Amino acid sequence: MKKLLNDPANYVAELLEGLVSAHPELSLGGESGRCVSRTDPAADGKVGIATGGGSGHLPLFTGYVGDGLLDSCAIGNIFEGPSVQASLDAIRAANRGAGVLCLYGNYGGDRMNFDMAGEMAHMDDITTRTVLGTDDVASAAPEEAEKRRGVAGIVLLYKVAGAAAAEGRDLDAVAAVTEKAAAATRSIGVALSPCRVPTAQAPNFEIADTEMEMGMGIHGEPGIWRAELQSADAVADEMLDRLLAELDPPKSSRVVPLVNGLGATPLEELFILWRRIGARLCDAGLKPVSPLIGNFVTSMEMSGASLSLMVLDEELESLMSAPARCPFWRVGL
Amino acid sequence: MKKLLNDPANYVAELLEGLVSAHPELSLGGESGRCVSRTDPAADGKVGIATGGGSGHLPLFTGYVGDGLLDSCAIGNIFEGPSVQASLDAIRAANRGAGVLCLYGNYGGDRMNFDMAGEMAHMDDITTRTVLGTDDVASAAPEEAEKRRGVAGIVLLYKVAGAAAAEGRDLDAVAAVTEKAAAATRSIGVALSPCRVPTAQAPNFEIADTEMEMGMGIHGEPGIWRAELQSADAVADEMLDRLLAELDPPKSSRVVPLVNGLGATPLEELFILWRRIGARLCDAGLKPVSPLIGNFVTSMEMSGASLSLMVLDEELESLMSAPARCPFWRVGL
Amino acid sequence: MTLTPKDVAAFVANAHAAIHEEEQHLNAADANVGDGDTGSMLRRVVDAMAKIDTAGAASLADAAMGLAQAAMKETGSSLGTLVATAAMTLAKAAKSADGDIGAGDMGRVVAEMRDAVAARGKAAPGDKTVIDSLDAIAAALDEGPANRATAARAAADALDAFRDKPCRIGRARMFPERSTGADDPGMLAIARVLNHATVTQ
Amino acid sequence: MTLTPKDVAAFVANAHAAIHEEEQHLNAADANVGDGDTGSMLRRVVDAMAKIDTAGAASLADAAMGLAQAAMKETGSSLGTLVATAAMTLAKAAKSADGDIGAGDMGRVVAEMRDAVAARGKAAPGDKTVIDSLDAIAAALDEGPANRATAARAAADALDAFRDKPCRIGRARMFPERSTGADDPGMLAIARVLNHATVTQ
Ligand SMILES: Nc1ncnc2c1ncn2[C@@H]1O[C@H](COP(=O)(O)OP(=O)(O)O)[C@@H](O)[C@H]1O
Ligand SMILES: Nc1ncnc2c1ncn2[C@@H]1O[C@H](COP(=O)(O)OP(=O)(O)O)[C@@H](O)[C@H]1O
Ligand SMILES: [Mg+2]
Ligand SMILES: [Mg+2]
Ligand SMILES: [Mg+2]
Ligand SMILES: [Mg+2]
Repeated sequence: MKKLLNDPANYVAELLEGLVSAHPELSLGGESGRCVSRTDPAADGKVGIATGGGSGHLPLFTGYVGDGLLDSCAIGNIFEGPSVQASLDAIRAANRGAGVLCLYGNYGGDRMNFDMAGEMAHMDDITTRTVLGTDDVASAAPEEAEKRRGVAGIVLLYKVAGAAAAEGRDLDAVAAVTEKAAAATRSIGVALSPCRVPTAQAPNFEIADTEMEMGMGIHGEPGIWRAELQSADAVADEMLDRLLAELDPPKSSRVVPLVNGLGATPLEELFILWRRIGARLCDAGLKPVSPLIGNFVTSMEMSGASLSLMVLDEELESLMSAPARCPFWRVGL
Repeated sequence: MKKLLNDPANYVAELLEGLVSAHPELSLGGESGRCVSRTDPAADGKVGIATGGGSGHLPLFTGYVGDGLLDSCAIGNIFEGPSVQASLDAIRAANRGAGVLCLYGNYGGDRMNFDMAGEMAHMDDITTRTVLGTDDVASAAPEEAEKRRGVAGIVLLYKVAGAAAAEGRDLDAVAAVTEKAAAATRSIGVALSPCRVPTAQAPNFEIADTEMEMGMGIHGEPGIWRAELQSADAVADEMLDRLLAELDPPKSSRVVPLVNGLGATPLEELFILWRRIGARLCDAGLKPVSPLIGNFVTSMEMSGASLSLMVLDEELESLMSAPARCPFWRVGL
Repeated sequence: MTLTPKDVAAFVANAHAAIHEEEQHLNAADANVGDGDTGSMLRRVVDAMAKIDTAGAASLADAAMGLAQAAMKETGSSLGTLVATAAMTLAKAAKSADGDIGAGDMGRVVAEMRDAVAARGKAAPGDKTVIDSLDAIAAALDEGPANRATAARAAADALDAFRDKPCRIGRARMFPERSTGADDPGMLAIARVLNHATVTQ
Repeated sequence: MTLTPKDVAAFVANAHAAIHEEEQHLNAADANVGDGDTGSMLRRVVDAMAKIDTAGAASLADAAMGLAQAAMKETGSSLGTLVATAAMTLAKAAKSADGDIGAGDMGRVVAEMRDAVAARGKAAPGDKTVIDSLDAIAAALDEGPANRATAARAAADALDAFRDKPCRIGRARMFPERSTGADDPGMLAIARVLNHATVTQ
């Protein structure tokens, strides 16, 4: 867990400078200096989609700002929610006069800050609505689903919300379909090794050389069980079984699978996981649509993977396949 | 360096199954069963571009098969060249009647096998030409430049060769411009930690917790010096200085920079490196064009990064910006 | 005696000294079930608060609002935002009382802080968080004497009273066995800051 | 006495036994300056060769060509391809002699293998590779008696003669100090296989 960095205190500021220099379609600004938004903002009258979250998860969050996806992102320190000011900056940057959907993961600090920013935005006559990513089945029991944290599934929600806004739907409609997408999406992660936050001396958790933890969160939050490392197929089976048990998709449903790497896991191993997951989905009579395999939501150099599934209906499928383009993902363009 | 895998002996076969299942635009075939090619082959009369190499470097090699890029790829075991049969399969798959450019990295086994496959292909009346990636300045002195190994710079050569072939140039012309691109491209890598080959018990090299190695190759080949970990800016400076000293680009040249992650290094840290490299290029009066920052050529879960530069002329710039699309990279599409 | 911007500045200066002393201790308390950053985060927040000219603010409301904004700019962590929420509550109270907040009002103001923090954080008294400290302080100040020593004693008592209860909020709720018997880092921070203020007063 | 597909099959069977015994030893020799896979790679190649029906081939050329193809399918490593190249050389020699290759021809055939391997690998005699083993074997067989014991002795002598020279090819050329005094893994493999063949003959 050695790092290529300068002063750890400047880690976030420097990475953002590098990001916008490499991607001129993104601009860094706001009073906080911690808001990334589209250099060419969307047309007036489009519902804005703002997100935010801690740093250390690239391409999440800010990498999904782009056409048919997000309008802006509030950026926090590593693994720390964005400040109220950054959240307010993001809401303002996303606003094209038709209101702003605040779409982010369900973490205490992020929620408080966006709520507070939303109240301030109201004073500027900006209407906001909130949809939270709560896809991580390992973080609370189904009865307490509203307490669940958001992990990689949020990327799928970005796609749905961004496409609905691009179609010209109004704020209530965008929020409603994003809620529907959230209700149809579940994730679970597995961790093999930790990462180290730049300002810290030690890794964010400890795990034996022969162990894995099923259900661990993207900041090292504890999971469901920890035991000897299992085979890729066994891991794939358990992740899939847990998601299917919750989603209980009608026979022959179409589903979008996202096999996500947490950072240090080679793409090769994500494809080995996917091989099993794809086969199992088909055996279960389900139809995988445009599987996403890669590093979409990371936790610095943590190794491990997560599986997300979104069960489609016609509306969600058409929104998922609408054209979109951001620095780290493209659909149909 | 824990791994998500099943039987290590099946690692390559399983990852390829997963890859083509996730990317229906790629097909796996050939007599070897180790050749990936375009599901919709290019039109008759286009010069074919075939590559090949060991596994463990995704998205390299096979991820660059696509429109305006490669036609086929021969796949070897982890860090082991493709077999003669796979190389022959790739040449055959790429052939649309106008000959095939074999474009791959300069490694002993790969060269022998592609040479042998090329001789066999001649018996089928397929004309082949060979251009080798020899971009790694750390692997031999400038006087022995032809002995240098190929690393991340090969991706830029794929782009040039693929665009030239897509334009309808003939085999000699495609080979010539690819040679020119190779002569204008240099790379250097820095390694912070090793990876483990699935069938091995131990990491592929050892390095102290506080050390880095400048110039190390993508299989752990020794570099130029090993010393205490330095700051990202110091690492960026040394990589850039070494490349510029060799390339010696005319004042105000336009250059394509590729800041590549070797596997476990967070995207965040690649942007921190790029921040410095981009600023230094501008200070040197050079003009960076479409910088590529990401994991393009990896070494499993090795941590570290490489920098590649291609000095453009008008022809190379137009080929670099021509539309292209493959599973892991898109240009202008 | 009416609370002035200078009093607020003096309180911040005290908190600044206290947090610099307690940073690692608070981090360690958070590392038990949290991410180990309470001390460092509060240090950054209080550093930012100490940098602005609170004593020179035009009014008590402005002084408190300035602190709230400094906190909000510095961090996105839960506790940082709750600190900002408390400061904003003081600002609001000062505004509606036209700056005339005395020692005798402090019980009511701290109760308002407790309610604002609870509303913002969606937690309740009894969950073993800073809300329970604020609750105890409000009650003690109402009983009087309404001074810092009373507040400090109430914060210390709350810490003792909750130590052997499980935390019921955030990440910590998932490990009742680990939070039981240990101090909540936010409650501990309040107790240490108020204790320091009393001792050095 | 003319070489038959059965003779070739017997040679492969011997090599198979030898390599299974020597796998780790050869890996260790390669780990010195290479990637430590010589033994495992050769084991896989010889396993693949042992699986096909060499004894039942229609001709000596077919037998040798089958082995070449088996090796080429199994691996992309340098040495694997050189093994295939050597087998293909035998196939070509057999074809042009219409299958009539005797013990007295083996010196010439091994010299052809040496040249084909050198052309394929772009290395030269003296670089401390399998080329030097083949060179020594060819010379010894020419002097006679043209049998396996002679070949085995030549391979062992070549190993001794080159041990204290630096390797001049591939990755190993970058560490002359580490290759000097150590056996080249490819040369060692030839010596061990031929020695085993002699002993068990
Ligand atoms: N929702 C909440 N309501 C009330 N207090 C809270 C809440 N969340 C956190 N706290 C307080 O904040 C403290 C943790 O602060 P800190 O470590 O800075 O936050 P974070 O969890 O963002 O790292 C807890 O000990 C608790 O007292
Ligand atoms: N270009 C070459 N010419 C001749 N022999 C070679 C050449 N490259 C490798 N060898 C032989 O192969 C041996 C290494 O084999 P092996 O470990 O299987 O190859 P790799 O380098 O692909 O891992 C060396 O000891 C040497 O004898
Ligand atoms: Mg090898
Ligand atoms: Mg904390
Ligand atoms: Mg925190
Ligand atoms: Mg080897």
